Amino acid sequence: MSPTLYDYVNQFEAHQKAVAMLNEFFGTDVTGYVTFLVFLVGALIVVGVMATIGGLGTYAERKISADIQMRQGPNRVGPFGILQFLADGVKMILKEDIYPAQADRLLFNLAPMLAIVGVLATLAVVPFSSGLTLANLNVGVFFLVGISSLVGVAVFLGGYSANSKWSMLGGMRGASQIISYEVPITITTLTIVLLSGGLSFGAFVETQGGLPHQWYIFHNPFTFIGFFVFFIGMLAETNRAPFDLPEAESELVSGYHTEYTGMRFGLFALAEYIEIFVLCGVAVAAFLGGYKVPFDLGSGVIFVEKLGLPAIIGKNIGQVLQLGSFVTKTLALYYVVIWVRWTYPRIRVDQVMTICWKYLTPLALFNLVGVTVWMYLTHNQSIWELFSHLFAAAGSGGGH
Amino acid sequence: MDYTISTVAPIVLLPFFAFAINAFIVKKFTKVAVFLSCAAILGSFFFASRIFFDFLNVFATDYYIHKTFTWFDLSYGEFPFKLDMGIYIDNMTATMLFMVTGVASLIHIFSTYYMKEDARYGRFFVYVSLFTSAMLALVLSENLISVFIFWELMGFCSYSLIGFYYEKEGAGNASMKAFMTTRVGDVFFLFGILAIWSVVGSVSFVDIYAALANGAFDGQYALGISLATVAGLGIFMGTIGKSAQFPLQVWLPDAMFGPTPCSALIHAATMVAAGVYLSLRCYPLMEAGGLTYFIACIGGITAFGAATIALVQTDIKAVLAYSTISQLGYMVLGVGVGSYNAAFMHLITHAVFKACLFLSAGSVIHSLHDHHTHAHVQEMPRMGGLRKKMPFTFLAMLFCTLAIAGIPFFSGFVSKDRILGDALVAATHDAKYWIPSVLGFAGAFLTAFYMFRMMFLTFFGEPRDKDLYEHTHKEKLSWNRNVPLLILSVFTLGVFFSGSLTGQGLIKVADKKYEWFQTLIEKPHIENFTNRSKQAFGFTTEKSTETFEASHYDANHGLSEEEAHHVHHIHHIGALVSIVIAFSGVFIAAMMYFWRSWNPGFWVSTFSRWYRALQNKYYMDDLYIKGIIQKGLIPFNNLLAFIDMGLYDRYAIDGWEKVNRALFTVAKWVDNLIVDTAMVDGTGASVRFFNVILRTLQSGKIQFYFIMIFLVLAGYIWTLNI
Amino acid sequence: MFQDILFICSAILVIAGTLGVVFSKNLMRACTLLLGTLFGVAGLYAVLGADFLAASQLVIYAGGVIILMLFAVMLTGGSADKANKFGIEKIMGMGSVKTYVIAGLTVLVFSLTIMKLLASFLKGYQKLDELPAFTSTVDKIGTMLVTDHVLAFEISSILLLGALVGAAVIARPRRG
Amino acid sequence: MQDHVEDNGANMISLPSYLFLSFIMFIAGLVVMVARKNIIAILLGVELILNSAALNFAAYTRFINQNLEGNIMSLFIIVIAAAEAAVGLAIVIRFFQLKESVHIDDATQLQA
Repeated sequence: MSPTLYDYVNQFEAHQKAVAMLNEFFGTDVTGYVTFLVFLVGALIVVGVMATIGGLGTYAERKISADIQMRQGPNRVGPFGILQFLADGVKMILKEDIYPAQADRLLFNLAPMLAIVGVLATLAVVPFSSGLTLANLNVGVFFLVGISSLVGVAVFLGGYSANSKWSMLGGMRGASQIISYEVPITITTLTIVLLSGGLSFGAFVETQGGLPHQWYIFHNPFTFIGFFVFFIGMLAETNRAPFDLPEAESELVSGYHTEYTGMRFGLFALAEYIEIFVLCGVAVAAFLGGYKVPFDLGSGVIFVEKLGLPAIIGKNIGQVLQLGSFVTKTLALYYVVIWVRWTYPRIRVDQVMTICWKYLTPLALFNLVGVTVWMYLTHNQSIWELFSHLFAAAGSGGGH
Repeated sequence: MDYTISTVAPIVLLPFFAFAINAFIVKKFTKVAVFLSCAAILGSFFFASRIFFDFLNVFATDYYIHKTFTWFDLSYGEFPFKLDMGIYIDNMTATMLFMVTGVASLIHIFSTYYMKEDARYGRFFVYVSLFTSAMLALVLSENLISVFIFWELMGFCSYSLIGFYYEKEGAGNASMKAFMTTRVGDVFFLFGILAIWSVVGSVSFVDIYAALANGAFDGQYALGISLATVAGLGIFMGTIGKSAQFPLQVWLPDAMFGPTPCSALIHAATMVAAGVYLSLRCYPLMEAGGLTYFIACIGGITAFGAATIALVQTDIKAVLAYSTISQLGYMVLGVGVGSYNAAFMHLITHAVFKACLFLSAGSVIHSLHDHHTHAHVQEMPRMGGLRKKMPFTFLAMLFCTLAIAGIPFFSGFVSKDRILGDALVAATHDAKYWIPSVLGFAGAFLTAFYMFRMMFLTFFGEPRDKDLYEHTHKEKLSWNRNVPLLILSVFTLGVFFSGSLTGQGLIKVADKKYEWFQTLIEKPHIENFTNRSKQAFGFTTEKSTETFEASHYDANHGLSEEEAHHVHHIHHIGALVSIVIAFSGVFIAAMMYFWRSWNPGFWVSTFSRWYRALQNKYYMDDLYIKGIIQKGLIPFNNLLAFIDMGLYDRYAIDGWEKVNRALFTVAKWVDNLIVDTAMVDGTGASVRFFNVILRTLQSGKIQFYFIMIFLVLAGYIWTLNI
Repeated sequence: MFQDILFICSAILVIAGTLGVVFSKNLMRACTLLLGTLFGVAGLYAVLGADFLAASQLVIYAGGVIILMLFAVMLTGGSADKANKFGIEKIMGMGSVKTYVIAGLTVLVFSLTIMKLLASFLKGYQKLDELPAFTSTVDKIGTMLVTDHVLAFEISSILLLGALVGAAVIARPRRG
Repeated sequence: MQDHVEDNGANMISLPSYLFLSFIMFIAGLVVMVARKNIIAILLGVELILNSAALNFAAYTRFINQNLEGNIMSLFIIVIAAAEAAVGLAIVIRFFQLKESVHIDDATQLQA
């Protein structure tokens, strides 16, 4: 019922012919198996790429921080030290796996898995391009909010099961912070739901345009504020500085993953970096036009009509452009997140809660009401459309 | 203008809200409370003047607005019991509203000067606001029940304000006296209302008019007396109580214990006039009941008798109080001789000049401060020569005195002269009316005399109490004292009421609205009400369906040429006589108290018995207290007490006790054996028995409850036959 | 096939989680296993085509209720003499043989009655694939919530507000 | 969930299978409520029972009348469960503050 990756693949004749041939060959209907395979491959590709991006995230973090602090950063492994993350990964896998003596083994093992599962499950709905969306669920945003709260449970369980003071405090801080900041984030997302008229990311992106004035961030003043509410909430959700209380190394050693070693620790770290990417992607899809390319290049029609390319190639070029657009914006936001981390000092626990409940939540509610009123008053036009009407009216001698 | 709730209701509600708010904030925020009261009454004045000028604009005699809503409806079958509330505005109401709000506004402003140093400065305004709102509601009322409600509310305010200085000796008794005396009239008033209800089935004025026009009162008798007479007499008794007429006039002089502005507002301008207003409203009823001669006699007696008592008073406020009674007597006389228009005009003119007189007197009293006793001085023998100290007050008081004395060009002349003229006309038609009219003329002479006596004693001659005079400051002009006096004294000129300088059409001033008062105020034309239609009250925007053409002044008053000539002739005679009388009264007063050629002591010693009688107010207070109360009511009271305590208590109650005691012994046996042992203890035992069983069920263990719930649920499902 | 797989996975998750909740001696684990059950229920909703319901289940239970439960367990877990430092192993009162026997008897009675009730329901129903497929439920549910069921919707919002305020008032620390 | 899956023959999913799962959850919830002595554990049982009810609603509405009324009902059950959990846990925490215990049999007084 929801458009998926399979629908995208299925529209090409080659695929349909191949399925028909396989049907003949096996003498039975293999559509289901092919579908499964397509999803499997797609999911593996996405997960693999995202894991790489997560790994590269650590590298980027170190490089950017070094740049900000006027250092060199990793520069030994590979060109510019770009393979450093692989070396780190190997190191983590090879390290000894230690359980604390009084830890609850089951939960101790479960926690990092929950974290990585929660993050990877969200990838199912991230709109990389109009074709490369694993499942464009009707309730995409809702699904994402729900499934990503697994990370909160994981943080809490990780902190609890290790049976250590630092872990405990970190886990409590993390859980409370994550469930608190879900409120402003969800409410801010609701404004976009109102504007786009759908809960799916497809609806979010398709109602925006390629050029900045068609993005929701510049749609009206309320969404402009809303973007920053979302961004701040996002930082807190992912435990990034200045909200990195749960893993504050100067207070809690390392927070909820103090007692974790080896790949278990690695999973937590990976989950964090992938989650940052996913939430940046959500921000991009909701506010910054998503995978949209200017001048409707993304649909590929223009290549077919002007350059006379075959339809399949034109469409795929469009897809690549869309993917490029999405990834570029997301990585730009990713850069900002890292930049913020190395720029602002950490804030106190009470300030974290104050910012959430006394500022962001009321602001988000104000935005929600404001957007509603805006939509009612302007019939869902953006501020630029209003201006253009105004100038058109002025040009034609006044009146509406 | 179309009248909706928003144009009429503020007149009443603004002062009422001021009262309701002030009642709570007056202690802490006195200034705010005073400001609120004044602002509220000024707002009322604004709305009232809108209505007044609208009516003046329509200028039609029969123009009226009547809107009602159902207050309650307890009708059952063919027994109607339905009471409407609403407003009835005709020319009289509009004029009355304008006068009441105007005078009340000025008195409010004056009070901010007069009551300033008073300890209960704010509370005064609370009462006055409540009073004003009640008075305005009474004026607007469309039926007798609501009139009665607000009538009693005013009575309460009057009571509170008379006893305002409760630390003064006698104030409490005076307030009690006023309240109880008017209560006598009010009881009859209520009887009158009930009599009307029994005939008409409604107490609305228009319904009463319609019933009179349809002859509903014809042939209605109770104990051989016409019900119209009973009803009219009852309502007129209300007037007697409220307006201090002859048998019940004793409370008004004592009411002067209240603060002077309150005397001006309540006991001179508005509340006492409300009685006359009621009589005028019910005039067709009185006429139908054949009460006019009785009313005229009461009016004449009151006018003359009060004037005689005023001759010997030395307290400045007492003089004014008796003059008020006397002038109210003139109004009632006017009602009695059918001088409807003049009676109402005298009500209005009297309200203006008497309010001004009281305020001026208040101004004098306020200035005279005895620094030995730290009290204000009201006694005229200690005054004299104050003209130089307070010239402005003197001028205001002079104008008003000229007005009340009936000197031409002043309003009192216009109105009183017409009443007396109409009394003469009535006397020429029916010889028995000679008595009230002669009493009226005699009273007019005395009025001129005692008012100028008061003027001369207060403002002229040498100061008799040097010490007091020295300590009196020269009058400084202050806006909240002098502006009200100025405005009121300007309105003592007759031209505002008659449209001509003299009041007899000699010099016309305003041509268009010439004689507006005489044109607009006429006896209710009851034949117009036979097919009356109510207008629903509320936020209506539709215009009044009736259209009225402007009336014109008819110099013949609807009479034939010949009769009109006769009436004018008599009126001219009456005017001449009253002018002569007034000037002779002034002349004699001047001879006695200004030039001191004649010694008043001679008259006192010659008629010493009369003098004592006058000083004791014809012994009427004594009659009431020693005669009626001590000889009549108290023995009756004792008789009732004897019946209650000696007979009823002793035999019925004590005897019943003996019977009970006997029954008690029997009951005790029954109780001990059957009830206590068998039933009560048995119940306890059985409860204890079941308790043991049921206690295990209510263990406080919630999981046991879970199990019980689930098992009961299971049993229920098991019995379902699906 | 997808639906079968999803259904089997969800059912296993539900049954395993449920049994875990029943028999786990550790309350923390019981909570975590309840999370598994709830995810399984969400999966069952998804199989039914109730996508909005599934997402709501995830958001409300996983994001809210379970974390709340974990917090509560942690805040009440430590009873000084009967448990270790963080009350993991020996959280008191997780049931004894006696209570389980009573519960078993109750369940026996109750399950028999339910079976009697359900016996007539359990045969002759269509399979899922014989039914028309559900398309998106989100907009329909949204429309129904603000038209037919608007009263219940508003009342539940009041209920939530009451629960919010009530919970805050009840749990706030008091002096004395 | 998808149109083209109908070809694959989802044979085992029918109303009784859902009823069986919800029955398991209900019975488990009942056991937890009766057997456990920890108040929070009892709340877990309540959650299980509420979930089984919600699942039943969704299943019946899908298999029997194919409209969304049951989904709405399930949604309200979820909402009520959330409110119940919040208030219930607040009461538990308050109880623990007063009595230093979460044992159900310690809750014997209506007043602190």
